[in-house]
Amino acid sequence: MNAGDTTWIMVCAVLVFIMTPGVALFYGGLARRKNVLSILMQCFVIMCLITLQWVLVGYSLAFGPDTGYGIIGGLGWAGLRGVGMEAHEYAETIPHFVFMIFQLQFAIITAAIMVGAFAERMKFSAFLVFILLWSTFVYDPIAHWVWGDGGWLGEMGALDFAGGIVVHVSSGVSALLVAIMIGRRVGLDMTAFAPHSLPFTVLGGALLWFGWFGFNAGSALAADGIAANAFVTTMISTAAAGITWMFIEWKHHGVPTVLGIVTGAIAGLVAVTPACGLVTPMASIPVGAIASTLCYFAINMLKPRLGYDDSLDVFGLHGMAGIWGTIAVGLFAVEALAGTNGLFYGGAKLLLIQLVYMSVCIAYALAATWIIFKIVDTVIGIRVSKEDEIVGLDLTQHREGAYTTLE
Amino acid sequence: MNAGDTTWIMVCAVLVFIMTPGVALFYGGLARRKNVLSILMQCFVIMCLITLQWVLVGYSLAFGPDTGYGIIGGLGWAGLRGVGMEAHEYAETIPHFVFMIFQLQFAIITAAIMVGAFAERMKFSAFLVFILLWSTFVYDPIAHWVWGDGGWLGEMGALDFAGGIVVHVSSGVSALLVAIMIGRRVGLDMTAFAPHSLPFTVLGGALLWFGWFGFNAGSALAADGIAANAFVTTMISTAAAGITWMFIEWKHHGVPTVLGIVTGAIAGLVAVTPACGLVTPMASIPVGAIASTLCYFAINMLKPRLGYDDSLDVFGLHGMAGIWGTIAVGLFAVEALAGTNGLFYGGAKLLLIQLVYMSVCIAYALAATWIIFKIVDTVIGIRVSKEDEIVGLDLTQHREGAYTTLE
Amino acid sequence: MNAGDTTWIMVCAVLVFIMTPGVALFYGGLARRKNVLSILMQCFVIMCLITLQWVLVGYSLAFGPDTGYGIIGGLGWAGLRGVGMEAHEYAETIPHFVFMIFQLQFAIITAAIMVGAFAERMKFSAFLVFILLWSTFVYDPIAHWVWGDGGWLGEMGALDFAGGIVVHVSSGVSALLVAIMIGRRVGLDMTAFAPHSLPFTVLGGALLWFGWFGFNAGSALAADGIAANAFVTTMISTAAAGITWMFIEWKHHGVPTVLGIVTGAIAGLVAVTPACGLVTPMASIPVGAIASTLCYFAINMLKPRLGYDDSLDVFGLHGMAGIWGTIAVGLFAVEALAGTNGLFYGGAKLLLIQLVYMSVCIAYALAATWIIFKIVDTVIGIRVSKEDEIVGLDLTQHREGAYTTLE
Amino acid sequence: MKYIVAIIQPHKLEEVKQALEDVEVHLITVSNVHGRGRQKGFTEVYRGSKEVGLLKKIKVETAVNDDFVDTAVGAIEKSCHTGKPGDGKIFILDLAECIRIGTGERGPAAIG
Amino acid sequence: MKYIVAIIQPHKLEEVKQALEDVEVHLITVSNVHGRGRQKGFTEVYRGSKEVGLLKKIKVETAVNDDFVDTAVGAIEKSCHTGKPGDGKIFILDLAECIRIGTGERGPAAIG
Amino acid sequence: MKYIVAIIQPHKLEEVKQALEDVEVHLITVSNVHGRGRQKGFTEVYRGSKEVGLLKKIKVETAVNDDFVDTAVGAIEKSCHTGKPGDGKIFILDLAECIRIGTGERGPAAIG
Ligand SMILES: Nc1ncnc2c1ncn2[C@@H]1O[C@H](COP(=O)(O)OP(=O)(O)O)[C@@H](O)[C@H]1O
Ligand SMILES: Nc1ncnc2c1ncn2[C@@H]1O[C@H](COP(=O)(O)OP(=O)(O)O)[C@@H](O)[C@H]1O
Ligand SMILES: Nc1ncnc2c1ncn2[C@@H]1O[C@H](COP(=O)(O)OP(=O)(O)O)[C@@H](O)[C@H]1O
Repeated sequence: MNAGDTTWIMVCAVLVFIMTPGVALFYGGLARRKNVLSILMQCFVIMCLITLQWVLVGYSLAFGPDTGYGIIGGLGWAGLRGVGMEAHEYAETIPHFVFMIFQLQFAIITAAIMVGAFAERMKFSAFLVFILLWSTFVYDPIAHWVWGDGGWLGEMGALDFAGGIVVHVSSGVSALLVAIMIGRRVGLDMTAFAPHSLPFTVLGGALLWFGWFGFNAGSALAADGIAANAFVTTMISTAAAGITWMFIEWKHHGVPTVLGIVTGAIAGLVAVTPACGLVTPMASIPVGAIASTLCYFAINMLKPRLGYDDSLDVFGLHGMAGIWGTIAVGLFAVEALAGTNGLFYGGAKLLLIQLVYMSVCIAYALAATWIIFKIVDTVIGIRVSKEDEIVGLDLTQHREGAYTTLE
Repeated sequence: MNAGDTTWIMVCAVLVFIMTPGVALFYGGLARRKNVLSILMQCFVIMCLITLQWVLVGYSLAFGPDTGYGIIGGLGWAGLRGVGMEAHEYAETIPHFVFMIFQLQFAIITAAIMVGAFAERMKFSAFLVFILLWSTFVYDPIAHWVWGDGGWLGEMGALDFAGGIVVHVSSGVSALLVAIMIGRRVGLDMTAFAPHSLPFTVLGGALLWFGWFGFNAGSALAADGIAANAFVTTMISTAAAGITWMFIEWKHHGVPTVLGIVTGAIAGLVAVTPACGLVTPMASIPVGAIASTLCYFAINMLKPRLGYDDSLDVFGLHGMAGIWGTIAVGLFAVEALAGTNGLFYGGAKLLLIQLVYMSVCIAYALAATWIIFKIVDTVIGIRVSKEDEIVGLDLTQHREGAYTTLE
Repeated sequence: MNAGDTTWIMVCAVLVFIMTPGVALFYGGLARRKNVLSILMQCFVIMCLITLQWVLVGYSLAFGPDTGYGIIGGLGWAGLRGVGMEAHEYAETIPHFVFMIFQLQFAIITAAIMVGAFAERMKFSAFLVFILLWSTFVYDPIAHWVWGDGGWLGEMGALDFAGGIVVHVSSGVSALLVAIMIGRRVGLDMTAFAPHSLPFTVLGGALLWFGWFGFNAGSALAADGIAANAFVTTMISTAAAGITWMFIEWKHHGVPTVLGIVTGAIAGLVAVTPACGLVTPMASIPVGAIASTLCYFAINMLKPRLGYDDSLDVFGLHGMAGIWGTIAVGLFAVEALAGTNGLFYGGAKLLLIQLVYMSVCIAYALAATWIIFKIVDTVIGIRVSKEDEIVGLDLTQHREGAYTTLE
Repeated sequence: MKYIVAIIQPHKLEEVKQALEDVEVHLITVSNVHGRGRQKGFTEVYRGSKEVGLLKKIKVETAVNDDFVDTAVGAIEKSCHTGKPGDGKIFILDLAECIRIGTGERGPAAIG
Repeated sequence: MKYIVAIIQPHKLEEVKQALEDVEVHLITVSNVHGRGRQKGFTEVYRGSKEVGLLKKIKVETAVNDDFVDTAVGAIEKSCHTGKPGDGKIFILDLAECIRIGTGERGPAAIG
Repeated sequence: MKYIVAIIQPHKLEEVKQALEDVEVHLITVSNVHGRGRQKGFTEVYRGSKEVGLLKKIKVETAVNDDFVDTAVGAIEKSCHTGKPGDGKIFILDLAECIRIGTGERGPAAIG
């Protein structure tokens, strides 16, 4: 055990922790004034709910001893049985508790990312059940497959340094499906919905970037050179993506917007997530720049053309950039970091594995989400009434107003 | 000396530092628009004032060499004489400076917690004097009794891992007394005062939770297994408390509110504070859940019934949850962590000690606060005029408006 | 290599990183409602742009192998060639990557500080070019002179622990010149411009203080006693400065304001920046108190008298306090920390060196900024049209509104 | 000349704007107001305390020449009518004079 | 029919609402305004600069039938009167027409 | 007595306040409004979507005695005139009654 590494991973857990309030502000600022609290509430309840789920069963399902075939962890570690202050082989220089709590933050943020897609129209009770089922039956298995001891995709050689598929693509594609199934928001055909507070969105974006250093560099599970590499590539990819978005938008819409550059930055963060500890700093420039280009296209062309209402562009950002980042690992990985080379360094196999990895996870996430949605919709009813949607979720679901307006 | 531990405690000092701005936003959002700056100002000035008090005398009073009988530290360390870059036995692997500055953050946040109870009606000049006296004559002695070298309660065996009594109960009961003595706010009988910006409150709550990891896990004073245990119990207790509050409120008021879940989360954080390094992760679930239940009862039933105006529920949260957490140590402590067992593990003595500890500190805090209040009220006058209260403290005490409203 | 030190500097990089969003909120809150996004945008784009500049050329110019005469680093490290996971002699216990990325944050925040001086009237395109040139031709050389291997001012013995001159004075005096050259804002003669959201400003100020611990204590480049000393002096100087400003303002304007105390705190942070690892904790009290006094004078007397429109007082804060802090090193430095004594401890030479250091850097920054301004103004035109300025930069430069106002 | 003041449901604003435009009433002034009417408010919950707030409404004001009054009122009625409490009210005041600052025009010429 | 506009102190809103309700005037529209009157403003301090802002006020509007005017005005006066500068003003305008959108009612029937 | 309502450009508020003060019209009520007029709005860009918002305007209301109407209107016109679209409008309504709550004064005496 090493106090330096232990400190690093505890700090990184704290950094990833603050990403969920970050995403809450990011989304909350983009929502209409009458729905901001519903967003904050959904993110906050995820922090509580998934924590309990994780220590009771989730961690065991995802990281517990494999039950065979690499499909799922058993319930051996349920209620944190056997998880303690000593190190475990997942990370040999830090207490097992620290590894467990660091991983918990990933489960939380993954669920929170989805909130943006079905924002402003989901019933709170249905949301609670949906998210609990999703985390248990989508996140936990996928995490096990690639990160869990004996997980079949990990064994196959799939690489996902900090969770491009596990976190971003799984949530991104699931969120898209939910957005399509729940339908478009009332009134959207009449007018665009402007963000009610862009300063909150920018602050949220900044907190995301801030916390993402813990997310990516912490995934090295030690304060070493790999962590340093992940830190550096994270910074660079984000910067490249932000600048790229800005110039594309400037060209396309005539002005660079702050929402644009922040959106681009997040695209860069997402894309570099699976790659950060596997590619060189210079490779992270195209990783980020291409991420922004793809996401810009998805949000500005694909979405309007297809007509789905992914309210705050969860798929357009996390789905698209996560897919690209996963492919990018297959292109840019270098042996010194990844243990194997990507296509551009002469290794074709990795790219293939990455494509299989991606396809399997997307297919599974979509199928499982579809089932969960149907169950919740049948049993509880997933969408609020049209009247409630018009008044806003804050007043109708929570009987609170975000801001006083008379005084 | 160990760079890992030193890093950890410096980081934790930074994390606890940000809790005071966190509490400022948390309270500021709950205040009315015309008083938000007065809250921010009070919290900010505490950060400055208590820092100077601490390095000049406070640290010496609290942690300096005992003057005999375990009552108070001497002035031997006043002006940081003898406090330096070398380690001290308080924490043998980190510079004494780091221990001192980490402890300073506790003194700051403790004072800031009180601000909520007498919000929206205290004269700023009176506040300054009050808080300086309170920190010196209430916080410093109590900290010495249980944490100071030779402090009598510590010697007696009282356990308070991160400051349930020292921080939360001492501030909570003192704040209640001040709220009662200063009286109810003008206009409260006519209408409830709605929070002017719940997003600020949620952000503040998130910053509190974020910083609290440093508060609790940092109190291990090393990046070790105990710190990891404290980190994990902090996360779990908070989650359990948030969820508990949500369901109680849902049942009781018909809706779950975001203010409710954040309030519950803070109840869980407070309650686990004295216990985090002494109880197991699973025990932290009831610690949090019961904390929420008790605080919900105090805020929703006790306060309206008794009619005191603890504006932002300092007693209802910090007082109640701190008392419960202190008792919980006596119930749930396990020998492997605490060196002695709580009631549920067969040890009755600890619970008794905890009750004595609690009673003594509450009695002392109330008596001392009463005297300080009387002195300040007599010499300066503690409450603003009715006219000033109606216009708001921002304009009358600080000649500033929080937001421009015409443009 | 040491995991503790590596952790510390990665954490500090994250802390300095968040200072730029902090400064964005700090300035954004002070701006008028119609310009807040333009401030956030400028700060955000700096985070992206300077990152790319730094890894492509900036780091090499500033810290790369000296090309002779101590004037500038070569392009040997351009594109991070030769910068890797191994340690470099700049900081022998951490990966070179970590040192590089920590230094990047300084380049970013330095550029962002300037934004306040010419706020609310600069064309975005011109801003982009200006800031890129400034960072390359002003920041990078000055950083090289004093911190780069072989830099002539460093060799001469100039001491600047965390960047009093490199960061604050260089940006402060350059910003003043730009403010003068670009001219006063339209309408300022008719009325004062009130801050549109002081809570944002206070939050920004709090994030600055928070991050500044990484800035100052991180500059020790290890988690050791010097870092601890820097941490402690940072806390104390800030507190002393905040309190001093408060009392001066109370005396002078009749009330203490929250904007005042936050402003004072920042003056204290700036002043202690060059001194934090070189002076004792007790010396940091006068360092902070005098900083506030000088800045108060500059902002309240000098600025109105001279009539320049340094919108958000970049010179008044960073310029003045940075100059004072640099002189203070020459007065208060102690051999045990600084390797040489300041005037008050019997050493006159250091003060002289500091004065030379300061003069050279100010002269260079002014001259270079003047040239860059002229070029950008000639080629692109630096100021927006009067109509655009009246409507606000958010709508005219970015086609976005910060807050929705109808709903 | 008449000065028409309509208090409407916030989410109807886009439709009202469109409806007025359709009848050639292009110039309007819009603001946030809060109303107490027949529609019941929401009991808000803040920890222990509850309160019933006023409802958010939008006020649309438009000055029109006499021959536009009926069409303007009709446009507002049609776009806002649902039959449920809260649809809103229209108030019509006599307008003594109207001045366009930019040109100095007065009376009916200044209205449109 | 009259259109009553009252500019009052913000903290009097609850009392005014109650007082109007007591005299059966239930329907009101409320908004934020800023006023310059006889009550002096506050000199605000922002670093070096100072400025005197307008004072925050609340505007209460209510359309009433003629026989309700006196009681409505009386209710507002009574609940807002303190005798100090800043108590506020009441303005009464003639109301030419009133329409309830939900029912299409017009005139006095639509007011209440 | 007249009730003057002026919709002006936000940045002209200080000048209007000053101009009115110069002609002894001290009492005003000011609020935020949004307007659609001849001045064209800005197309705002939010990721993929675009929208044209209403323009921010300021409403200045002042009740004056009849002999002050012309000077008040003149003062507003002079301070706001630029000749470009967006300068704004002034609406004048008849004021039936005015009451100063603090003193109970009524009519012209209550106005100023
Ligand atoms: N007599 C009135 N005076 C002033 N405002 C009124 C009056 N009647 C209605 N309003 C405004 O119109 C809004 C809608 O009124 P409401 O009674 O809810 O509508 P409806 O009559 O269609 O049910 C109210 O919230 C209030 O703001
Ligand atoms: N003639 C007027 N025209 C428009 N608004 C007025 C007029 N007189 C007063 N007001 C409004 O009423 C508010 C209260 O006026 P003030 O003179 O302070 O009250 P009082 O007359 O009771 O002292 C002012 O702030 C302003 O908003
Ligand atoms: N007939 C009207 N009814 C209501 N508001 C009007 C009317 N005409 C103008 N306005 C208001 O005045 C503002 C300025 O009008 P605009 O046509 O832009 O000015 P100008 O006539 O000087 O070009 C508009 O934005 C709108 O708020």
